[in-house]
Amino acid sequence: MLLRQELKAAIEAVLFTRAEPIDIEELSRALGVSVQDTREILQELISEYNRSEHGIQVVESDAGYTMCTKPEYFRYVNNTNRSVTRRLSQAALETLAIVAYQQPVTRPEIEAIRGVRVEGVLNMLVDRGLVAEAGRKDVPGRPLLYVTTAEFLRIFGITSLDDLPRKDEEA
Amino acid sequence: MLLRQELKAAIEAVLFTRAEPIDIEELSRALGVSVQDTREILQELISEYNRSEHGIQVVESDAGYTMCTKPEYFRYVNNTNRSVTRRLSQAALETLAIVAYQQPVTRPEIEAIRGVRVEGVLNMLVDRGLVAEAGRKDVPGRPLLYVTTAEFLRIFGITSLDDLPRKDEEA
Amino acid sequence: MDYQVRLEAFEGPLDLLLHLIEKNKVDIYDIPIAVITDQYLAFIADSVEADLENLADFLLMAATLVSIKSRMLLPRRKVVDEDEEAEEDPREQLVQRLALYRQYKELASHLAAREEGEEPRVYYREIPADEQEEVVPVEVKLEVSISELVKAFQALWQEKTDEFSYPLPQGDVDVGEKIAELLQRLPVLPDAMVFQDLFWDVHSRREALALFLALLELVRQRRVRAVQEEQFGCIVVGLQPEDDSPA
Repeated sequence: MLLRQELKAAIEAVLFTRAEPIDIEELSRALGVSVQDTREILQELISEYNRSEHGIQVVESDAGYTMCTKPEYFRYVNNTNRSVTRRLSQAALETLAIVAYQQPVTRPEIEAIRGVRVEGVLNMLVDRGLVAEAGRKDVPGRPLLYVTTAEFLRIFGITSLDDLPRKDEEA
Repeated sequence: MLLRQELKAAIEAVLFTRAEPIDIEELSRALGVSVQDTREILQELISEYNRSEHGIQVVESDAGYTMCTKPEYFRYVNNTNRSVTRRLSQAALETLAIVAYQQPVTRPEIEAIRGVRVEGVLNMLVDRGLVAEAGRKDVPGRPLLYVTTAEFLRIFGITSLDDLPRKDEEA
Repeated sequence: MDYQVRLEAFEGPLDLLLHLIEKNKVDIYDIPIAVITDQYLAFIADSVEADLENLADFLLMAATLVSIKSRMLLPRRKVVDEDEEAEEDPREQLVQRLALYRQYKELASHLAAREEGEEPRVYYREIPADEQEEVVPVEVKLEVSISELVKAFQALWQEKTDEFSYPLPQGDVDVGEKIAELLQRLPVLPDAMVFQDLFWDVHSRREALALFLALLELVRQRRVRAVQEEQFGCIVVGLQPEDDSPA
Protein backbone atom coordinates (compact mmCIF):
# COMPACT_ATOMS: atom_id res chain seq x y z
CA MET A 1 0.00 0.00 0.00
CA LEU A 2 1.31 3.38 -0.97
CA LEU A 3 1.41 6.43 1.22
CA ARG A 4 -0.81 9.21 -0.01
CA GLN A 5 2.24 11.23 -1.04
CA GLU A 6 3.63 8.30 -3.00
CA LEU A 7 0.26 7.80 -4.59
CA LYS A 8 0.30 11.36 -5.82
CA ALA A 9 3.80 10.94 -7.20
CA ALA A 10 2.75 7.72 -8.92
CA ILE A 11 -0.24 9.43 -10.55
CA GLU A 12 2.00 12.25 -11.69
CA ALA A 13 4.40 9.71 -13.22
CA VAL A 14 1.59 7.92 -15.02
CA LEU A 15 0.09 11.16 -16.37
CA PHE A 16 3.53 12.22 -17.58
CA THR A 17 4.22 8.98 -19.39
CA ARG A 18 0.87 8.65 -21.03
CA ALA A 19 0.79 10.58 -24.21
CA GLU A 20 -2.98 10.59 -24.29
CA PRO A 21 -5.82 11.07 -21.78
CA ILE A 22 -6.23 8.34 -19.19
CA ASP A 23 -9.49 7.20 -17.74
CA ILE A 24 -9.96 7.58 -13.99
CA GLU A 25 -11.06 3.94 -13.66
CA GLU A 26 -7.96 2.70 -15.40
CA LEU A 27 -5.80 4.91 -13.22
CA SER A 28 -7.37 3.70 -9.99
CA ARG A 29 -7.04 0.06 -11.08
CA ALA A 30 -3.37 0.51 -11.93
CA LEU A 31 -2.67 2.05 -8.52
CA GLY A 32 -4.92 -0.25 -6.55
CA VAL A 33 -6.89 2.54 -4.89
CA SER A 34 -10.49 3.68 -5.07
CA VAL A 35 -11.80 5.95 -7.78
CA GLN A 36 -12.76 8.41 -5.04
CA ASP A 37 -9.18 8.66 -3.71
CA THR A 38 -7.82 8.86 -7.23
CA ARG A 39 -10.17 11.73 -8.03
CA GLU A 40 -9.14 13.65 -4.90
CA ILE A 41 -5.48 13.34 -5.72
CA LEU A 42 -6.07 14.35 -9.30
CA GLN A 43 -7.83 17.47 -8.07
CA GLU A 44 -4.82 18.29 -5.88
CA LEU A 45 -2.49 17.86 -8.83
CA ILE A 46 -4.69 20.04 -11.02
CA SER A 47 -4.70 22.92 -8.55
CA GLU A 48 -0.97 22.64 -7.81
CA TYR A 49 -0.02 22.74 -11.47
CA ASN A 50 -2.44 25.58 -12.02
CA ARG A 51 -0.18 27.81 -9.94
CA SER A 52 1.68 30.31 -12.07
CA GLU A 53 5.18 28.99 -11.42
CA HIS A 54 4.31 25.97 -13.54
CA GLY A 55 4.47 25.82 -17.33
CA ILE A 56 2.60 22.53 -17.45
CA GLN A 57 -0.88 21.60 -16.30
CA VAL A 58 -3.14 18.64 -15.64
CA VAL A 59 -6.44 18.88 -17.50
CA GLU A 60 -9.63 16.91 -17.28
CA SER A 61 -11.74 16.29 -20.36
CA ASP A 62 -14.38 13.84 -21.51
CA ALA A 63 -11.60 11.50 -22.58
CA GLY A 64 -9.93 11.50 -19.16
CA TYR A 65 -6.97 13.20 -17.50
CA THR A 66 -3.87 14.34 -19.27
CA MET A 67 -0.80 16.49 -18.74
CA CYS A 68 0.14 19.20 -21.22
CA THR A 69 1.83 22.58 -21.43
CA LYS A 70 -0.01 25.81 -20.65
CA PRO A 71 -1.08 27.71 -23.76
CA GLU A 72 0.78 30.90 -22.81
CA TYR A 73 4.16 29.22 -23.33
CA PHE A 74 3.41 28.02 -26.85
CA ARG A 75 6.12 30.16 -28.43
CA TYR A 76 8.95 28.72 -26.39
CA VAL A 77 7.81 25.19 -26.98
CA ASN A 78 7.36 25.83 -30.67
CA ASN A 79 10.87 27.35 -30.86
CA THR A 80 12.37 24.14 -29.59
CA ASN A 81 9.98 21.72 -31.22
CA ARG A 82 11.97 19.38 -33.40
CA SER A 83 9.26 16.95 -34.30
CA VAL A 84 8.92 16.88 -38.03
CA THR A 85 5.22 17.21 -38.56
CA ARG A 86 3.80 16.00 -41.78
CA ARG A 87 1.67 18.99 -42.59
CA LEU A 88 -1.92 18.31 -43.39
CA SER A 89 -3.29 19.36 -46.77
CA GLN A 90 -5.97 22.00 -47.14
CA ALA A 91 -8.45 19.27 -48.05
CA ALA A 92 -7.57 17.39 -44.86
CA LEU A 93 -7.88 20.52 -42.71
CA GLU A 94 -11.27 21.45 -44.14
CA THR A 95 -12.53 17.92 -43.63
CA LEU A 96 -11.21 17.85 -40.07
CA ALA A 97 -12.83 21.19 -39.29
CA ILE A 98 -16.19 19.84 -40.40
CA VAL A 99 -15.79 16.62 -38.41
CA ALA A 100 -14.68 18.57 -35.33
CA TYR A 101 -17.74 20.83 -35.31
CA GLN A 102 -20.39 18.53 -36.67
CA GLN A 103 -19.44 15.25 -35.06
CA PRO A 104 -20.72 12.63 -35.27
CA VAL A 105 -20.99 13.30 -39.00
CA THR A 106 -21.34 11.15 -42.12
CA ARG A 107 -19.33 11.31 -45.30
CA PRO A 108 -22.28 12.56 -47.41
CA GLU A 109 -22.79 15.37 -44.89
CA ILE A 110 -19.15 16.42 -45.19
CA GLU A 111 -19.36 16.22 -48.97
CA ALA A 112 -22.45 18.43 -48.99
CA ILE A 113 -20.51 21.16 -47.19
CA ARG A 114 -17.23 20.86 -49.09
CA GLY A 115 -18.86 20.31 -52.47
CA VAL A 116 -16.39 17.58 -53.38
CA ARG A 117 -15.97 13.90 -52.65
CA VAL A 118 -13.97 13.23 -49.51
CA GLU A 119 -13.58 9.46 -49.46
CA GLY A 120 -9.82 9.51 -50.04
CA VAL A 121 -9.04 12.25 -47.56
CA LEU A 122 -11.34 10.72 -44.95
CA ASN A 123 -9.62 7.34 -45.23
CA MET A 124 -6.26 9.06 -44.83
CA LEU A 125 -7.48 10.81 -41.67
CA VAL A 126 -8.70 7.48 -40.27
CA ASP A 127 -5.35 5.85 -41.12
CA ARG A 128 -3.48 8.63 -39.33
CA GLY A 129 -5.74 8.22 -36.33
CA LEU A 130 -7.12 11.77 -36.43
CA VAL A 131 -10.65 10.65 -37.12
CA ALA A 132 -12.44 7.43 -36.14
CA GLU A 133 -15.58 5.59 -37.07
CA ALA A 134 -18.35 5.73 -34.49
CA GLY A 135 -21.28 3.60 -35.54
CA ARG A 136 -23.73 4.22 -38.33
CA LYS A 137 -26.39 6.85 -38.79
CA ASP A 138 -29.94 5.57 -38.76
CA VAL A 139 -30.93 6.85 -42.19
CA PRO A 140 -31.30 5.05 -45.52
CA GLY A 141 -27.98 3.61 -46.63
CA ARG A 142 -26.82 3.59 -42.99
CA PRO A 143 -23.67 5.67 -43.60
CA LEU A 144 -20.78 5.45 -41.11
CA LEU A 145 -20.43 8.23 -38.57
CA TYR A 146 -17.08 9.91 -37.93
CA VAL A 147 -15.65 11.65 -34.85
CA THR A 148 -12.32 13.24 -33.95
CA THR A 149 -9.81 11.39 -31.75
CA ALA A 150 -7.28 12.06 -28.98
CA GLU A 151 -4.61 12.24 -31.69
CA PHE A 152 -6.57 15.11 -33.22
CA LEU A 153 -6.32 16.96 -29.90
CA ARG A 154 -2.58 16.25 -29.77
CA ILE A 155 -1.79 17.50 -33.26
CA PHE A 156 -3.70 20.74 -32.81
CA GLY A 157 -2.84 21.31 -29.15
CA ILE A 158 -6.41 21.23 -27.96
CA THR A 159 -7.54 20.09 -24.50
CA SER A 160 -11.21 20.08 -25.35
CA LEU A 161 -13.29 20.98 -28.36
CA ASP A 162 -14.27 24.14 -26.50
CA ASP A 163 -10.77 25.46 -27.28
CA LEU A 164 -11.83 25.87 -30.88
CA PRO A 165 -13.33 29.19 -31.94
CA ARG A 166 -17.10 29.22 -31.89
CA LYS A 167 -18.71 28.70 -35.21
CA ASP A 168 -21.28 31.37 -36.02
CA GLU A 169 -24.70 29.98 -35.39
CA GLU A 170 -26.14 31.46 -38.55
CA ALA A 171 -24.44 30.51 -41.75
CA MET B 1 11.28 39.91 -21.54
CA LEU B 2 9.96 37.24 -19.24
CA LEU B 3 9.80 37.47 -15.49
CA ARG B 4 12.00 34.95 -13.76
CA GLN B 5 8.97 32.94 -12.72
CA GLU B 6 7.64 32.86 -16.28
CA LEU B 7 11.07 31.84 -17.47
CA LYS B 8 11.00 28.88 -15.15
CA ALA B 9 7.54 27.91 -16.32
CA ALA B 10 8.66 28.20 -19.94
CA ILE B 11 11.66 25.93 -19.32
CA GLU B 12 9.43 23.44 -17.57
CA ALA B 13 7.07 23.44 -20.55
CA VAL B 14 9.93 22.88 -23.01
CA LEU B 15 11.47 20.06 -20.95
CA PHE B 16 8.07 18.41 -20.63
CA THR B 17 7.40 18.16 -24.35
CA ARG B 18 10.89 17.07 -25.38
CA ALA B 19 11.42 13.34 -25.59
CA GLU B 20 15.20 13.71 -26.00
CA PRO B 21 17.59 15.71 -23.82
CA ILE B 22 17.91 19.38 -24.71
CA ASP B 23 21.15 21.28 -24.82
CA ILE B 24 21.50 24.24 -22.45
CA GLU B 25 22.64 26.53 -25.30
CA GLU B 26 19.59 25.70 -27.36
CA LEU B 27 17.35 26.31 -24.37
CA SER B 28 18.87 29.70 -23.58
CA ARG B 29 18.63 30.76 -27.23
CA ALA B 30 14.97 29.74 -27.44
CA LEU B 31 14.15 31.76 -24.32
CA GLY B 32 16.38 34.71 -25.11
CA VAL B 33 18.28 34.63 -21.81
CA SER B 34 21.87 33.91 -20.85
CA VAL B 35 23.22 30.40 -20.40
CA GLN B 36 24.06 31.37 -16.83
CA ASP B 37 20.46 32.31 -15.98
CA THR B 38 19.16 29.22 -17.75
CA ARG B 39 21.50 27.01 -15.72
CA GLU B 40 20.38 28.58 -12.43
CA ILE B 41 16.74 28.00 -13.24
CA LEU B 42 17.42 24.45 -14.35
CA GLN B 43 19.09 23.79 -11.00
CA GLU B 44 16.03 25.12 -9.21
CA LEU B 45 13.78 22.84 -11.24
CA ILE B 46 16.02 19.85 -10.54
CA SER B 47 15.90 20.33 -6.80
CA GLU B 48 12.17 21.05 -6.73
CA TYR B 49 11.31 17.94 -8.70
CA ASN B 50 13.68 15.92 -6.54
CA ARG B 51 11.35 16.38 -3.62
CA SER B 52 9.51 13.21 -2.77
CA GLU B 53 6.01 14.44 -3.61
CA HIS B 54 6.98 14.35 -7.28
CA GLY B 55 6.89 11.26 -9.48
CA ILE B 56 8.81 12.96 -12.26
CA GLN B 57 12.26 14.50 -12.24
CA VAL B 58 14.59 16.70 -14.26
CA VAL B 59 17.99 15.10 -14.88
CA GLU B 60 21.20 16.46 -16.32
CA SER B 61 23.42 14.30 -18.50
CA ASP B 62 26.17 14.83 -21.09
CA ALA B 63 23.47 15.08 -23.73
CA GLY B 64 21.63 17.84 -21.90
CA TYR B 65 18.57 18.16 -19.69
CA THR B 66 15.56 15.93 -19.78
CA MET B 67 12.37 15.27 -17.83
CA CYS B 68 11.43 11.69 -16.99
CA THR B 69 9.67 9.57 -14.39
CA LYS B 70 11.45 8.50 -11.20
CA PRO B 71 12.48 4.82 -11.31
CA GLU B 72 10.49 3.91 -8.19
CA TYR B 73 7.25 4.60 -10.06
CA PHE B 74 8.03 2.56 -13.17
CA ARG B 75 5.78 -0.20 -11.93
CA TYR B 76 2.66 1.97 -12.02
CA VAL B 77 3.61 3.42 -15.35
CA ASN B 78 3.98 -0.08 -16.77
CA ASN B 79 0.59 -1.05 -15.42
CA THR B 80 -1.02 1.50 -17.63
CA ASN B 81 1.04 2.46 -20.62
CA ARG B 82 0.96 -0.90 -22.31
CA SER B 83 -2.66 -0.77 -23.08
CA VAL B 84 -3.64 1.16 -26.10
CA THR B 85 -7.23 2.13 -26.50
CA ARG B 86 -8.62 1.24 -29.84
CA ARG B 87 -12.17 1.33 -30.91
CA LEU B 88 -13.47 -1.65 -32.80
CA SER B 89 -14.22 -0.76 -36.39
CA GLN B 90 -17.84 -0.83 -37.40
CA ALA B 91 -17.16 -3.87 -39.59
CA ALA B 92 -15.68 -5.72 -36.60
CA LEU B 93 -18.54 -4.71 -34.35
CA GLU B 94 -21.16 -5.91 -36.80
CA THR B 95 -19.39 -9.21 -37.35
CA LEU B 96 -19.02 -9.69 -33.62
CA ALA B 97 -22.71 -8.97 -33.13
CA ILE B 98 -23.66 -11.66 -35.60
CA VAL B 99 -21.37 -14.22 -33.98
CA ALA B 100 -22.69 -13.33 -30.52
CA TYR B 101 -26.33 -13.82 -31.45
CA GLN B 102 -26.10 -16.58 -34.02
CA GLN B 103 -23.33 -18.75 -32.61
CA PRO B 104 -22.13 -21.22 -33.59
CA VAL B 105 -22.06 -19.62 -36.99
CA THR B 106 -20.06 -20.12 -40.20
CA ARG B 107 -18.32 -17.51 -42.27
CA PRO B 108 -20.71 -17.89 -45.24
CA GLU B 109 -23.62 -17.35 -42.87
CA ILE B 110 -22.07 -14.14 -41.54
CA GLU B 111 -21.36 -12.99 -45.08
CA ALA B 112 -24.95 -13.65 -46.09
CA ILE B 113 -26.14 -11.28 -43.37
CA ARG B 114 -23.53 -8.54 -43.79
CA GLY B 115 -23.53 -8.71 -47.56
CA VAL B 116 -19.75 -8.39 -47.74
CA ARG B 117 -16.75 -10.70 -47.35
CA VAL B 118 -15.67 -10.98 -43.72
CA GLU B 119 -12.56 -13.14 -43.91
CA GLY B 120 -10.16 -10.36 -42.89
CA VAL B 121 -12.25 -8.99 -40.07
CA LEU B 122 -13.03 -12.50 -38.77
CA ASN B 123 -9.33 -13.38 -38.65
CA MET B 124 -8.68 -10.15 -36.76
CA LEU B 125 -11.35 -11.06 -34.21
CA VAL B 126 -9.80 -14.52 -33.79
CA ASP B 127 -6.34 -12.94 -33.37
CA ARG B 128 -7.66 -10.64 -30.68
CA GLY B 129 -9.23 -13.57 -28.91
CA LEU B 130 -12.79 -12.27 -29.16
CA VAL B 131 -13.97 -15.06 -31.39
CA ALA B 132 -12.77 -18.67 -31.62
CA GLU B 133 -13.16 -21.58 -33.98
CA ALA B 134 -15.39 -24.37 -32.67
CA GLY B 135 -15.45 -27.34 -35.01
CA ARG B 136 -17.05 -27.61 -38.40
CA LYS B 137 -20.64 -27.52 -39.54
CA ASP B 138 -21.95 -30.75 -40.99
CA VAL B 139 -22.95 -29.37 -44.36
CA PRO B 140 -21.25 -29.62 -47.77
CA GLY B 141 -17.85 -27.95 -47.65
CA ARG B 142 -17.76 -28.44 -43.87
CA PRO B 143 -17.16 -24.75 -43.04
CA LEU B 144 -15.61 -23.76 -39.70
CA LEU B 145 -17.94 -22.68 -36.93
CA TYR B 146 -17.25 -19.59 -34.85
CA VAL B 147 -18.25 -18.72 -31.29
CA THR B 148 -17.50 -15.83 -28.91
CA THR B 149 -14.91 -16.28 -26.13
CA ALA B 150 -14.51 -15.49 -22.46
CA GLU B 151 -12.48 -12.46 -23.55
CA PHE B 152 -15.55 -11.28 -25.43
CA LEU B 153 -17.58 -11.44 -22.20
CA ARG B 154 -14.84 -9.54 -20.35
CA ILE B 155 -14.57 -6.75 -22.92
CA PHE B 156 -18.29 -6.17 -22.93
CA GLY B 157 -18.56 -6.51 -19.18
CA ILE B 158 -21.07 -9.34 -19.18
CA THR B 159 -20.91 -12.59 -17.25
CA SER B 160 -22.78 -14.84 -19.65
CA LEU B 161 -24.38 -14.74 -23.06
CA ASP B 162 -27.75 -14.62 -21.33
CA ASP B 163 -26.83 -11.09 -20.27
CA LEU B 164 -26.98 -9.98 -23.87
CA PRO B 165 -30.09 -7.93 -24.50
CA ARG B 166 -32.62 -9.95 -26.45
CA LYS B 167 -32.58 -9.26 -30.10
CA ASP B 168 -35.79 -7.58 -31.00
CA GLU B 169 -37.39 -10.28 -33.14
CA GLU B 170 -39.49 -7.79 -35.03
CA ALA B 171 -36.67 -5.37 -35.74
CA MET C 1 -8.20 35.30 -68.50
CA ASP C 2 -5.62 37.67 -67.14
CA TYR C 3 -4.32 35.35 -64.49
CA GLN C 4 -3.12 31.81 -64.43
CA VAL C 5 -4.56 29.60 -61.75
CA ARG C 6 -5.05 25.92 -62.20
CA LEU C 7 -8.17 24.05 -61.23
CA GLU C 8 -6.11 21.88 -58.88
CA ALA C 9 -5.34 25.00 -56.87
CA PHE C 10 -8.94 24.93 -55.66
CA GLU C 11 -10.42 22.55 -53.16
CA GLY C 12 -13.63 22.32 -55.11
CA PRO C 13 -16.30 24.31 -56.94
CA LEU C 14 -17.24 26.30 -53.81
CA ASP C 15 -13.62 27.26 -53.28
CA LEU C 16 -13.34 28.42 -56.89
CA LEU C 17 -16.56 30.42 -56.55
CA LEU C 18 -15.32 32.12 -53.38
CA HIS C 19 -12.14 33.01 -55.23
CA LEU C 20 -14.09 34.60 -58.09
CA ILE C 21 -16.34 36.49 -55.67
CA GLU C 22 -13.31 37.85 -53.87
CA LYS C 23 -11.54 38.72 -57.10
CA ASN C 24 -14.56 40.66 -58.35
CA LYS C 25 -14.92 42.34 -54.97
CA VAL C 26 -18.61 41.55 -54.78
CA ASP C 27 -20.86 40.70 -51.88
CA ILE C 28 -21.46 37.02 -51.27
CA TYR C 29 -25.11 37.85 -50.47
CA ASP C 30 -25.62 39.67 -53.78
CA ILE C 31 -23.66 37.75 -56.36
CA PRO C 32 -23.80 39.12 -59.93
CA ILE C 33 -24.64 35.67 -61.12
CA ALA C 34 -24.20 36.27 -64.87
CA VAL C 35 -20.67 37.64 -64.48
CA ILE C 36 -19.60 34.96 -62.03
CA THR C 37 -21.14 32.18 -64.10
CA ASP C 38 -19.33 33.32 -67.23
CA GLN C 39 -16.02 33.50 -65.40
CA TYR C 40 -16.62 30.16 -63.78
CA LEU C 41 -17.44 28.49 -67.11
CA ALA C 42 -14.45 30.11 -68.80
CA PHE C 43 -12.28 28.85 -66.00
CA ILE C 44 -13.37 25.23 -66.16
CA ALA C 45 -13.37 25.28 -69.95
CA ASP C 46 -9.64 26.04 -69.69
CA SER C 47 -9.22 23.18 -67.25
CA VAL C 48 -11.13 20.49 -69.07
CA GLU C 49 -7.94 18.47 -69.34
CA ALA C 50 -7.71 18.22 -65.56
CA ASP C 51 -8.42 14.88 -63.97
CA LEU C 52 -12.04 13.87 -64.22
CA GLU C 53 -12.40 12.81 -60.61
CA ASN C 54 -12.27 16.45 -59.60
CA LEU C 55 -13.87 17.84 -62.68
CA ALA C 56 -17.13 16.04 -61.93
CA ASP C 57 -17.86 18.26 -58.93
CA PHE C 58 -16.87 21.41 -60.82
CA LEU C 59 -19.19 20.57 -63.70
CA LEU C 60 -22.12 19.86 -61.45
CA MET C 61 -21.73 23.35 -60.04
CA ALA C 62 -21.52 24.72 -63.58
CA ALA C 63 -24.93 23.22 -64.29
CA THR C 64 -26.29 24.77 -61.10
CA LEU C 65 -24.91 28.20 -62.01
CA VAL C 66 -26.33 28.09 -65.52
CA SER C 67 -29.68 27.12 -64.09
CA ILE C 68 -29.66 29.95 -61.54
CA LYS C 69 -28.57 32.40 -64.20
CA SER C 70 -31.50 31.53 -66.41
CA ARG C 71 -33.97 31.64 -63.53
CA MET C 72 -32.66 35.10 -62.60
CA LEU C 73 -33.58 36.29 -66.06
CA LEU C 74 -37.16 35.18 -65.77
CA PRO C 75 -39.55 37.95 -64.84
CA ARG C 76 -40.34 37.68 -61.13
CA ARG C 77 -43.83 36.68 -60.26
CA LYS C 78 -45.56 39.44 -58.37
CA VAL C 79 -46.63 38.45 -54.90
CA VAL C 80 -50.30 39.26 -54.68
CA ASP C 81 -51.35 37.31 -51.65
CA GLU C 82 -49.77 38.58 -48.46
CA ASP C 83 -49.89 35.12 -46.92
CA GLU C 84 -47.99 33.62 -49.79
CA GLU C 85 -44.31 33.58 -49.09
CA ALA C 86 -42.21 35.81 -51.25
CA GLU C 87 -40.59 33.95 -54.08
CA GLU C 88 -37.19 32.67 -53.18
CA ASP C 89 -34.17 34.32 -54.72
CA PRO C 90 -32.76 31.67 -57.08
CA ARG C 91 -29.34 32.32 -55.52
CA GLU C 92 -30.51 31.67 -51.96
CA GLN C 93 -29.41 28.06 -51.65
CA LEU C 94 -26.06 28.66 -53.26
CA VAL C 95 -25.37 31.65 -51.03
CA GLN C 96 -26.07 29.55 -47.95
CA ARG C 97 -23.73 26.83 -49.13
CA LEU C 98 -21.00 29.37 -49.88
CA ALA C 99 -21.36 31.06 -46.51
CA LEU C 100 -21.20 27.75 -44.67
CA TYR C 101 -18.22 26.55 -46.68
CA ARG C 102 -16.43 29.86 -46.10
CA GLN C 103 -16.86 29.40 -42.36
CA TYR C 104 -15.26 25.98 -42.45
CA LYS C 105 -12.47 27.28 -44.63
CA GLU C 106 -11.70 29.85 -41.94
CA LEU C 107 -11.83 27.18 -39.25
CA ALA C 108 -9.45 25.09 -41.34
CA SER C 109 -6.93 27.91 -41.45
CA HIS C 110 -7.29 28.31 -37.71
CA LEU C 111 -6.47 24.61 -37.34
CA ALA C 112 -3.46 25.06 -39.64
CA ALA C 113 -2.19 27.91 -37.43
CA ARG C 114 -2.52 25.72 -34.35
CA GLU C 115 -0.78 22.84 -36.06
CA GLU C 116 2.10 25.14 -36.92
CA GLY C 117 2.26 26.58 -33.41
CA GLU C 118 1.47 30.10 -34.58
CA GLU C 119 -1.29 30.54 -32.01
CA PRO C 120 -1.55 29.79 -28.29
CA ARG C 121 -2.03 26.07 -27.87
CA VAL C 122 -1.00 23.33 -25.52
CA TYR C 123 1.59 20.73 -26.31
CA TYR C 124 1.47 17.14 -25.21
CA ARG C 125 4.57 15.15 -24.52
CA GLU C 126 6.43 13.77 -27.49
CA ILE C 127 6.49 10.02 -27.51
CA PRO C 128 10.14 8.86 -27.38
CA ALA C 129 11.06 6.53 -30.24
CA ASP C 130 11.77 3.57 -27.93
CA GLU C 131 8.45 3.98 -26.11
CA GLN C 132 6.65 4.13 -29.39
CA GLU C 133 7.80 0.61 -30.15
CA GLU C 134 6.71 -0.49 -26.74
CA VAL C 135 3.31 1.07 -27.03
CA VAL C 136 2.52 -0.91 -30.15
CA PRO C 137 -0.47 -2.89 -28.89
CA VAL C 138 0.80 -5.31 -26.31
CA GLU C 139 -2.64 -5.36 -24.88
CA VAL C 140 -5.25 -3.61 -26.88
CA LYS C 141 -7.99 -2.28 -24.74
CA LEU C 142 -11.14 -2.27 -26.75
CA GLU C 143 -13.44 0.60 -26.21
CA VAL C 144 -16.92 -0.53 -27.00
CA SER C 145 -20.21 -0.92 -25.23
CA ILE C 146 -22.83 -3.60 -25.24
CA SER C 147 -25.44 -1.21 -26.56
CA GLU C 148 -23.31 -0.49 -29.60
CA LEU C 149 -23.14 -4.20 -30.26
CA VAL C 150 -26.88 -4.62 -30.03
CA LYS C 151 -27.53 -1.58 -32.17
CA ALA C 152 -25.18 -2.91 -34.82
CA PHE C 153 -27.04 -6.19 -34.92
CA GLN C 154 -30.54 -4.77 -34.98
CA ALA C 155 -29.58 -2.39 -37.72
CA LEU C 156 -28.19 -5.26 -39.77
CA TRP C 157 -31.51 -7.05 -39.67
CA GLN C 158 -33.29 -3.85 -40.45
CA GLU C 159 -31.09 -3.40 -43.46
CA LYS C 160 -31.68 -6.95 -44.59
CA THR C 161 -35.44 -6.38 -44.48
CA ASP C 162 -35.23 -3.07 -46.26
CA GLU C 163 -32.80 -4.37 -48.80
CA PHE C 164 -35.00 -3.76 -51.78
CA SER C 165 -36.58 -0.50 -50.79
CA TYR C 166 -33.52 1.64 -51.58
CA PRO C 167 -32.33 1.21 -55.14
CA LEU C 168 -28.56 1.49 -55.27
CA PRO C 169 -26.91 3.52 -58.01
CA GLN C 170 -26.03 1.20 -60.85
CA GLY C 171 -22.40 1.70 -61.77
CA ASP C 172 -21.01 4.54 -63.79
CA VAL C 173 -23.00 6.32 -66.41
CA ASP C 174 -21.30 6.44 -69.75
CA VAL C 175 -20.71 9.82 -71.41
CA GLY C 176 -20.74 8.19 -74.85
CA GLU C 177 -24.20 6.82 -74.18
CA LYS C 178 -25.38 10.25 -73.13
CA ILE C 179 -24.04 11.77 -76.33
CA ALA C 180 -26.05 9.27 -78.33
CA GLU C 181 -29.09 9.96 -76.18
CA LEU C 182 -28.79 13.73 -76.67
CA LEU C 183 -28.43 13.38 -80.43
CA GLN C 184 -31.70 11.51 -80.39
CA ARG C 185 -33.58 13.65 -77.89
CA LEU C 186 -32.64 17.14 -78.98
CA PRO C 187 -34.75 18.83 -81.62
CA VAL C 188 -33.01 20.27 -84.67
CA LEU C 189 -32.63 24.04 -84.62
CA PRO C 190 -34.47 26.36 -84.90
CA ASP C 191 -36.55 24.10 -82.64
CA ALA C 192 -34.90 23.80 -79.24
CA MET C 193 -35.28 22.53 -75.71
CA VAL C 194 -34.89 24.36 -72.41
CA PHE C 195 -31.61 23.46 -70.77
CA GLN C 196 -33.06 22.50 -67.39
CA ASP C 197 -35.61 20.20 -68.99
CA LEU C 198 -32.73 17.98 -69.98
CA PHE C 199 -32.15 17.20 -66.33
CA TRP C 200 -35.73 16.51 -65.33
CA ASP C 201 -35.58 12.76 -65.41
CA VAL C 202 -32.02 12.51 -64.15
CA HIS C 203 -31.83 10.65 -60.87
CA SER C 204 -28.20 10.62 -59.84
CA ARG C 205 -25.38 13.07 -59.64
CA ARG C 206 -23.25 10.84 -61.82
CA GLU C 207 -25.88 10.77 -64.50
CA ALA C 208 -26.28 14.55 -64.37
CA LEU C 209 -22.56 14.89 -64.76
CA ALA C 210 -22.41 12.48 -67.70
CA LEU C 211 -25.21 14.38 -69.38
CA PHE C 212 -23.51 17.71 -68.81
CA LEU C 213 -20.18 16.38 -70.09
CA ALA C 214 -21.90 15.00 -73.15
CA LEU C 215 -23.52 18.37 -73.78
CA LEU C 216 -20.20 20.20 -73.39
CA GLU C 217 -18.59 17.80 -75.82
CA LEU C 218 -21.33 18.28 -78.42
CA VAL C 219 -21.12 22.06 -78.06
CA ARG C 220 -17.36 21.84 -78.50
CA GLN C 221 -17.86 19.76 -81.66
CA ARG C 222 -20.39 22.36 -82.81
CA ARG C 223 -23.03 19.71 -83.27
CA VAL C 224 -25.18 21.34 -80.62
CA ARG C 225 -25.79 25.00 -80.08
CA ALA C 226 -26.85 26.65 -76.84
CA VAL C 227 -28.82 29.82 -77.31
CA GLN C 228 -30.04 32.31 -74.82
CA GLU C 229 -33.19 33.91 -76.10
CA GLU C 230 -33.35 37.17 -74.31
CA GLN C 231 -37.05 37.43 -74.65
CA PHE C 232 -37.54 34.50 -72.34
CA GLY C 233 -34.18 34.45 -70.64
CA CYS C 234 -33.91 30.69 -70.82
CA ILE C 235 -31.01 28.82 -72.22
CA VAL C 236 -32.19 26.54 -74.94
CA VAL C 237 -30.24 23.88 -76.72
CA GLY C 238 -30.73 22.29 -80.09
CA LEU C 239 -28.98 20.31 -82.77
CA GLN C 240 -27.09 22.16 -85.46
CA PRO C 241 -28.74 21.22 -88.78
CA GLU C 242 -26.31 18.92 -90.60
CA ASP C 243 -26.47 20.57 -94.01
CA ASP C 244 -26.26 23.99 -92.46
CA SER C 245 -22.67 23.87 -91.26
CA PRO C 246 -20.82 27.12 -91.75
CA ALA C 247 -18.95 27.16 -95.01
